[in-house]
Amino acid sequence: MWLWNKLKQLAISLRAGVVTLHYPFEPRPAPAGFRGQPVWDHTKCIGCAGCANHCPARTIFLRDICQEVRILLYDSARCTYCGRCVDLCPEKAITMSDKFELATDNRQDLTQAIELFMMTCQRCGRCYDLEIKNYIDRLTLLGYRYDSLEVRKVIKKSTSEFQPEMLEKTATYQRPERLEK
Amino acid sequence: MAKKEELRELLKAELKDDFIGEELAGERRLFVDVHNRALVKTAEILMKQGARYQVGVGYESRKGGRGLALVHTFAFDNDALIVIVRTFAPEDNPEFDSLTPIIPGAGWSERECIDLLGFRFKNHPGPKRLVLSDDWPEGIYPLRHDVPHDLMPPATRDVVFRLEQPPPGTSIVPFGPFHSSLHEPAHFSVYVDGENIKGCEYRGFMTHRGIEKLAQTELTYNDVPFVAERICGICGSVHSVNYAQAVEAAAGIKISRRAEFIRVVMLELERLHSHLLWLGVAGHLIGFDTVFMQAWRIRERIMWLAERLTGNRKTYGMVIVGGVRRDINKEKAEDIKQVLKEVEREMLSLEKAIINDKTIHKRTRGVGYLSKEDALKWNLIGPVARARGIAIDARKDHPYAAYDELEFEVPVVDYGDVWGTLVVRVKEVYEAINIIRQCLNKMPADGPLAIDLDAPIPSGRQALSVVEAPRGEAVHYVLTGEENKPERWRVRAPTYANLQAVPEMLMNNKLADFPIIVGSIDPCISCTDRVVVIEIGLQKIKVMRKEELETISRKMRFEG
Amino acid sequence: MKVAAIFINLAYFLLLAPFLEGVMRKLTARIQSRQGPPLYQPYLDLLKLLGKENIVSSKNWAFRLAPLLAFSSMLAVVLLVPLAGAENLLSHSSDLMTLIYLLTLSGFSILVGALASGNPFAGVGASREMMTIIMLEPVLAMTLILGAVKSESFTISSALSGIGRNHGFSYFLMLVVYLLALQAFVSRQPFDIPEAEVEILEGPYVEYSGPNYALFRYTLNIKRMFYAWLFVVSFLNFVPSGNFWLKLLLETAGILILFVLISVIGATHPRFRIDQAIKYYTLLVVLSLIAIGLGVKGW
Amino acid sequence: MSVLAGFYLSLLSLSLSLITALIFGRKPEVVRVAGTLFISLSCIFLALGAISAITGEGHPAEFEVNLGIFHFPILIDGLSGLFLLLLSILGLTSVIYSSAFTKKNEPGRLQKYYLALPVFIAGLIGLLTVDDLGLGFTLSWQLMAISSYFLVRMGRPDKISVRPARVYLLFMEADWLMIISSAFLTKNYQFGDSLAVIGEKLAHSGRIEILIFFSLLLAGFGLKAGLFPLGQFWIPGAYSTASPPVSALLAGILEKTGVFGLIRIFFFVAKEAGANFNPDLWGKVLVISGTLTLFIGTVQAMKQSDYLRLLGYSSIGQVGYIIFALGSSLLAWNSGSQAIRHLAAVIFLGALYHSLNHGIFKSLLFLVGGSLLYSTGTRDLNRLGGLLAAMPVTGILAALSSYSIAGMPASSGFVSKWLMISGNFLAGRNSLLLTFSGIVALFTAAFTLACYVKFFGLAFTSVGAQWKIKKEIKEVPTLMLIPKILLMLICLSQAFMPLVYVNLLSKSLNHSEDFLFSGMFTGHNLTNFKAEVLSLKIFDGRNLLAATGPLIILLIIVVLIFLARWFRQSAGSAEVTVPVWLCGYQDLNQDNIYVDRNMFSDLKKIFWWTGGNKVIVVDDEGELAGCNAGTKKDE
Repeated sequence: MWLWNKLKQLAISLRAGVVTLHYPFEPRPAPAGFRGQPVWDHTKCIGCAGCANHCPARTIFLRDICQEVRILLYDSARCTYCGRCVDLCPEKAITMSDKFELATDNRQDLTQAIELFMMTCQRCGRCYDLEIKNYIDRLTLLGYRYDSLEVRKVIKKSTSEFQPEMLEKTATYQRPERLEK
Repeated sequence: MAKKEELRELLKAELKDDFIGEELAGERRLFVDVHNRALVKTAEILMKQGARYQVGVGYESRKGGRGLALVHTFAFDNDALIVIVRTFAPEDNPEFDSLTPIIPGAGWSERECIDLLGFRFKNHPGPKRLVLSDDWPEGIYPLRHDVPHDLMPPATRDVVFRLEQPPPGTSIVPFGPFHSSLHEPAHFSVYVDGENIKGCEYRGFMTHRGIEKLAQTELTYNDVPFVAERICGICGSVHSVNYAQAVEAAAGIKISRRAEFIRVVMLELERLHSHLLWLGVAGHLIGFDTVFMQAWRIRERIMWLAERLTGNRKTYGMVIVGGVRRDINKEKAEDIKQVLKEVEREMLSLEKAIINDKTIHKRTRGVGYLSKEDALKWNLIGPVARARGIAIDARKDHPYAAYDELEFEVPVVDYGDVWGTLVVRVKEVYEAINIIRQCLNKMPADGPLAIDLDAPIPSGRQALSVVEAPRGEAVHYVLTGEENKPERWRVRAPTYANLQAVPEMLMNNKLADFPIIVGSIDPCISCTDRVVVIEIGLQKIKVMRKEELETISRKMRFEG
Repeated sequence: MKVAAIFINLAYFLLLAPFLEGVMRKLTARIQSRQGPPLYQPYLDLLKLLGKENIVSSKNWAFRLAPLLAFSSMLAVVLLVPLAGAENLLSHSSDLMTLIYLLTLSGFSILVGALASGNPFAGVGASREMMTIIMLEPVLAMTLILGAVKSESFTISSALSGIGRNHGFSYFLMLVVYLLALQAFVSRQPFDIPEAEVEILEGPYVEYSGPNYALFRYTLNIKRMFYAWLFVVSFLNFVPSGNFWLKLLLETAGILILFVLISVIGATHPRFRIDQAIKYYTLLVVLSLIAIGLGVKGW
Repeated sequence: MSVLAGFYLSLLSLSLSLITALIFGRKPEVVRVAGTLFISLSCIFLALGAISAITGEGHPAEFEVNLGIFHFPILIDGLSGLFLLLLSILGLTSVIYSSAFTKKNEPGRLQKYYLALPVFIAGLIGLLTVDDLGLGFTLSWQLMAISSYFLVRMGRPDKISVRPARVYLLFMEADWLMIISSAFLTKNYQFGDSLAVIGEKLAHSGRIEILIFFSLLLAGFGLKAGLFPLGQFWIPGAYSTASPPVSALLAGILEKTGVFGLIRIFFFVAKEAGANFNPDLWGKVLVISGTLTLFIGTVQAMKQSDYLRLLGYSSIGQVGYIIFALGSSLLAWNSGSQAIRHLAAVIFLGALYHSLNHGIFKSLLFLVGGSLLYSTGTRDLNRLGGLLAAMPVTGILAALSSYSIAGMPASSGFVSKWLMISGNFLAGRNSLLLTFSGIVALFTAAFTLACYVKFFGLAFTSVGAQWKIKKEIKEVPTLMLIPKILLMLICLSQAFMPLVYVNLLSKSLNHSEDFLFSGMFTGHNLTNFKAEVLSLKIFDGRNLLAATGPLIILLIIVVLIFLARWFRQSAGSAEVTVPVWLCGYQDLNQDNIYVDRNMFSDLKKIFWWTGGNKVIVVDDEGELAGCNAGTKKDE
C-alpha cells in the first residue's frame, strides 16, 4: 500500500519530466496580449494627459516646461501594468509591449520621458492646456464616467509632483525628430 | 423575502423608539439604523434568529452632522439575506457597546475601529492595538477625515507592543514576521511546554497599506478596482469583483450578463489556481516538497492560461465598475477547455497518489481539530468551515454574478482537522472546473463587455457585496461619497475571520504542526491587513546599499 | 602504505562528500520535475559560505568551538575506518566503541553549539537532535556489534566484515533495520526533524552562518557519505578483497546507488513529527535487538 | 610511611579537628581554619597510608582492635587502600572547598558542620577498614550515618532539609539492620567474626542460608550504592539538600563504600564460600539489577530540572554501570574458558576504574554545582544560562567533567566504560543477557550525554541567568577553584594515562588476599593476551605509544580541529557580532528562551514509566517549584 502510493507519486513525477526552464539562457516569449511595460509613441501622442489623469498608480506625469514644450514622464518603478492608459489613449499612442524583464541597477532605465512640442493657441497665446481645452472630450471610454472639470480640480494632480531632476537624458528619452524632407 | 419582512417587523417591535430608520436596497439586503443604546440588543435578536456575524465597519460621515457611525453586518445564510445594522455616536463621545462578549468574532473589527477611528467600546475584553504599528502616536486616527492620507509620523524606537506573559510553565517561541512557514509578515507568539503548544498570541497587520484610506481620499471609483485587485496576491479578482459589485449595487447599475459570466470564469480560474497553490504549500509545510512542486506544476498551466486571457499571470485587471475589460471569445474558450481537460486529468492522478498516502494522513489527521460548535462560535468561513461540517458558501447562499444560473456542489466534510480542509479543497478544484465549463457553455453570445456610466453615482448610499473567495467569503462594504469616490470602503478578507480562531486550533497541538495548522486556513495576511503605504508621488526613492540595509534592519530592531 | 592510507581516507571523504550532495539535489530536483542545480553546486556553496561574514550571536567559546569539534570528530571517524578493506596506521588505536562515541561526539558538538546560541529555535532543534541521537545510536551500535558478535572481535575492520560473514536471519534483519534507519542517519525526509526548515528554521544551525555553517554543512555531507559507506562495506561486502582501487571503485558505486535510494525516499515523504519518529525508532531498536539476539544464537 | 602509621595519624588529626571544633565553638574563624587544616592533614596521612597499602609494603595490615571486652578485626589490604586513597583525595578537596563555601554559615551551624565532618570521614575510614559484620561495622556505620544525617540536615538553613535528612537516616538504619542481620543469620556465626571467617562458615551452610545471606547483603550494600529501586528513595533528596561539598563526599565515596561492600562480598567472601557460592546466579542478578539501575537512574536524571538532583540521579546510573560490570565479570569468570576469564578480569578492572573515575568526576560535578549554587543561589536549571562569561573557570571545569562523565572519547569516562562495555561484549558474545545488557549500557551512554548536554548547555552556554537571577554573578573564590582544578587534573590523568591507573589497580588487587580473581592481575598475565583480543592496547606497558591510546585519539581530534580552524579561516572572512535572531519581532528575553523543562519533552513522555517524573526544585528563596516532566497523556 505504502509502496504502491510512493510508486504512483514517482510515476507522476517522472511522467511529467523536467518542466522548469533553463530560464535566463532559454527565454520564454510572452503570449499575445501580454501586458508588459507600456511604450509611448511620441509621434502619435497629443499630450492630452488622459493617461496621466487616470493612471490608478499615478505613474505618469505631465508638465509644461516652457511655452511650447510639454514633457510626459512615465515611471515604471511603481507601474502596476494594468493597461488602463492603453485603454484610454484617444490616439492609440500607447501600446503594452511584451517586455517584462525590467530589473536594473539604474533607476533611469525605468523611466520614459517624451518631449512634446505643443501648439500655441492662436487666441490666448498659450499652448493647449488640458485644464482648459479638454481633449478628453474626444475619448470614448467604456465603463468610464469621466469627471466634470470641477470635480477634477479637486482630485490631486499627479502633475504637481513632477520633478525636473527626473528628466535626465536616457536611452528611453524620446523627442521629436526633424522630419526629413 | 418573507424573512426580510419578518425581521424588519421583529426589529421594529422589539426596539421601538430605538429603531431609527431603514434604507431602501435590493431584496437580499436589509439596512437598518438603530440607536446606539440598542446595538447589543439588536445583535442578540439577530443572533437568536440564526445570524452569522460578518464584519464591523466604522466611519466618519463627511456630512449630515451625524458624527461617527458603526456598522455591523449579519448574514442569514439560509435565507440569502444580509442585515446591515448601523448606529451613530457623536464626534465628541464615540462610545459604543462592544459585541465581542457575545460574538467573539467581532473582536478584531472593534479593535480596528479603536485604532483607526478612535472609537471606544464598553466591555471589550482586550482592547489592544490591532492595526496600527507599534510606534504610531496615540490620538491620531488615520481614517478620520482630518488626517491626510500621506501622513507619516516620525518613527520612534523605544515603543514596544506589550505582548502577553506566557502562562506559567511555558515559554515563548516567536514565529514571524520573518519565518519560513509564514509567507507574509505576521507574528505569532507561541507558548510551548516542551513541544506542545499551550496557546498563542497574534500580532499582525504588519503590512497595513492604508488602501481603504487611499480609496477614500485619492482614487476615483474606477481607479479602485485596480488597487483592490492588489489587496491580495492570490485572490485579486475576488476583491475587484466584490468592489465593483458593491459600487454597482449602490449606484443601481445592472451590468451585462456576458460580463457577469466572464467575471465568474475569472473567479473560478482563481479558485482553481489558489487551491492548487494551497495544496503545494501544504505539502511544503509538512516537508513534502514533491507535492509542492507537482501541484505547482499543474497550477502553472492555469497561470499561463490566465496570461493568455488577460495579459498577466495574476493581476488580471479584468474588472471595472460596469463590466469587464477583455472578452473571452470562441478561440479563448477553446483554449480554456483544453487547459481544463489537462488540469483535470493531472489533478485526478495527483489526487489518487496522495489521498491514500498514510504518511500524509499522519501529519494532517486530527491536527488542528476544531469542533463544529467552536467553528460556529468563531464564525469560520470557507473551506475551513466546510471541513468542520458547516455548509456555507456565498455562491449558493448569497448568489451574485452568474452563480444563480450555475449548478454546482458545495463539498462539506466533518473531519474538523487539517485533512478535512485538504479534502474540501481538492473537491472544490473539480467543482471549479465544472463551473467554468458550464459558464463557457451558458454564456450569452453577445452583450456589451462594459456599460457606460452616464449619471453620477449618488452619494450617501450603502452597499454590501459578498464574494466567495477560495479562502471563504470576502465582504466589501461601500458607502458612496461625493466627488466621484467612495466615502467609506471596507474590505473584510476571509482570513480576517478565520485567523481569529487560529489560536484555538493550535491549542494542545505539537510545535511541528504549527505551520500546517496556520497554513490550513490558507492565510492571506495582506488581504487581512489590506493594507506598504502607497505614497503617491513620493519620489524620494533611494537605492539602498548593503550597509544601509543592514544598518536599518539591525539597528532599528536591536539598538533601540 | 599505512600512512598513505590515512590521506587516501581523508581525501576520499572530503572530496566526494559534497559531490554526493549534488547527486542528491539533482535527483530530488528531477523527482520534483525541476532542472535542479548542477552537480558541482555544493562545492560552490561551501566556497561561498567560506567567503561570507562569520556572524556570531553568542560571545561564549562553546559557540565557536562547536563547528570545529563537529567537523574534526566526523573526520576522525572517517580516518579510522578501513577504506576498501585497507587498514591504516590509526585503525589500530581505535575500536568500535571509539567509532560510536566519535560519531556521538559530532552530534554532541552540534548540540552544544545550538544551546550556546541561545536561540529558542536552536533549543527546539537541539532537543530533537538529542532525542534522535538517543534513539538512533543504539541502532548503529547494534549493527556494528552484530559484526563484533559474529567476528568475535571488537576491531573496526573485522567487525565490519563480520556482519556479512554468514547471511543468516540476523544479517537480513539487520540489513532491513539499517535501511529503515538510513533516512534518519542521513537526516533526510521523513526524518530531518531536528533541522525542519519550515518550523524551526534549520534548528541547531539557525544562528550559524558563513564559515561556521560551511563546517557544519561539510560535516553533514561527510556524515551522510559515511553512513552510506558503512552500509556498503558491512552489508554488501560480496567482493573478495583484491585490488585496492577496484574495491574502492565498487564501494563508490555502492554509495552512489544508496544515494539514489536516499534521494527517492527523501523526495516522496513528508517530514514526521518527533513523537511519531520516536515511536518508529523504538521499533527499529526492538528489531535490531532481535537481530542481535539471532546473531548471538548464531543464526 | 607504613599503612598503620597513616591510619592512626589520620584518625589522630581527625580527633584534633573534632576537639578544636568543640573548644572554639564561639570563634568561627578558628573552627574553620583548624578544621580545614586538621582534616586536610588527616587526608594526607590517609593517602600516604593508602598508597603503601596499595603498593603492598609488607603485607595487608590485619589486626584486631580491642576496646575492653569488645574487639573487632581490621583489614587494610590493597582494595581498601584504593578506596581509602579515593576517600583521602575527595576528603581533601571537599574540606578545602568547604572552607570557602561555609563562609556564609552562621557560627553555630559552622561549628556543627566541623563537628560532623571529621566524624563522617572517620566513619567512612572505618567502613573501608573494618573486616566484620558486627561491632566494628556497627560502630563505623553509625558514626557515618549519624554524622552524615546532621550534614545533610545542615545543608540548608531552613526546614526544607529536615525531611530528606530523616528519610536518609531512616534508610541508613534500615540498611544497617539488613547487613547486620545477614551475619546473624549465618550458621555458627560468632559475634566478631571477620569476613573471611564468615565466608568459611558459609562454605558449610545450606543453600537457603547462603541465598538469604547474599540477598540481604546485596540489598544492604545495594541500597547504599544506590541500586534500583532502593537508591531512588534517599539519594536524590539527600544529595540535593546537603551542602554540595558534602554531596560530593556522599556521591564520591559514600556510594562507593556500597560498591566496596559488594566487591568484598561477591569477590572475597564468595571465594571463601567456595562451591556453595553460585557465580552464575549472582552474576545474573548483579547484571540485571545493575543494568536496570544504570538505565533507570540515568533516564530519571534526564528529567530533572534541579541540577543537584540531576547529579544525584545520575550517580545512581553510574553506580549501575559499576554493578553491571561486576556482575558481568562474575558471569565471564564462570564461563570457564581461559580467554574469557581474562576478559572477566578486564571487566572487573573497568568496574574499579569506573569507581575511581566516578568518584573523581562526580565530586567535581558536585563542587561545580556547589559553585553554581554559591554564585547564583538557585538550583533551578530553568533559571540559569550563559554563566560561561561570568564564571569562566567553573565553566571549563563543568565542560570537561560533563565530557568525562558522558564517556566521550579521550576522557576518563570513556576509558572505564570502554573497558566495561567492550569487555562485556567480547565476553558475552554467546550470552544473550550479557549482549543485551551491554547494549542497554551503550544506549544509556546516550542518555548520560543528554543529561550533561542539558546541564552544561543550559547552565553555562545558553542565556537566561541575566534576567532570572537578581544578584550579580561572579566567579567563586580561589579556595573553591583549587580543589576543583585538582580533581580535574586527576580526571585528565585518568583519561590520558590509563596505564598508570591500570597498574595501580592491578597492584592493589595483587595485594588483596583471598580475591576471587587473584593471580589474574600480574602484569605478565595481562599483557600476554591483550594484544590478541583487544585492539586498544592500554595494558601494553612495553609499547609507549599504545599505552596512551586515548591520547592518540585526542591528538587526532586536536590536529583535525586545527585543520578545521584553518579551513574556517581560509577565506579570511570577518567576524561580525549580532544579537540573536528571533524572526524579527521579539528580542531575546526571559520569556522566549528555551529552558530546561522544554528539553526532551517527547522522550520524557515515552519514558514516563521509569518514574522520577515529578520535577521538584527547592529554591533557595524557599519556593517550591514543581511540575510534571512527563506524564502519559496531556491533560
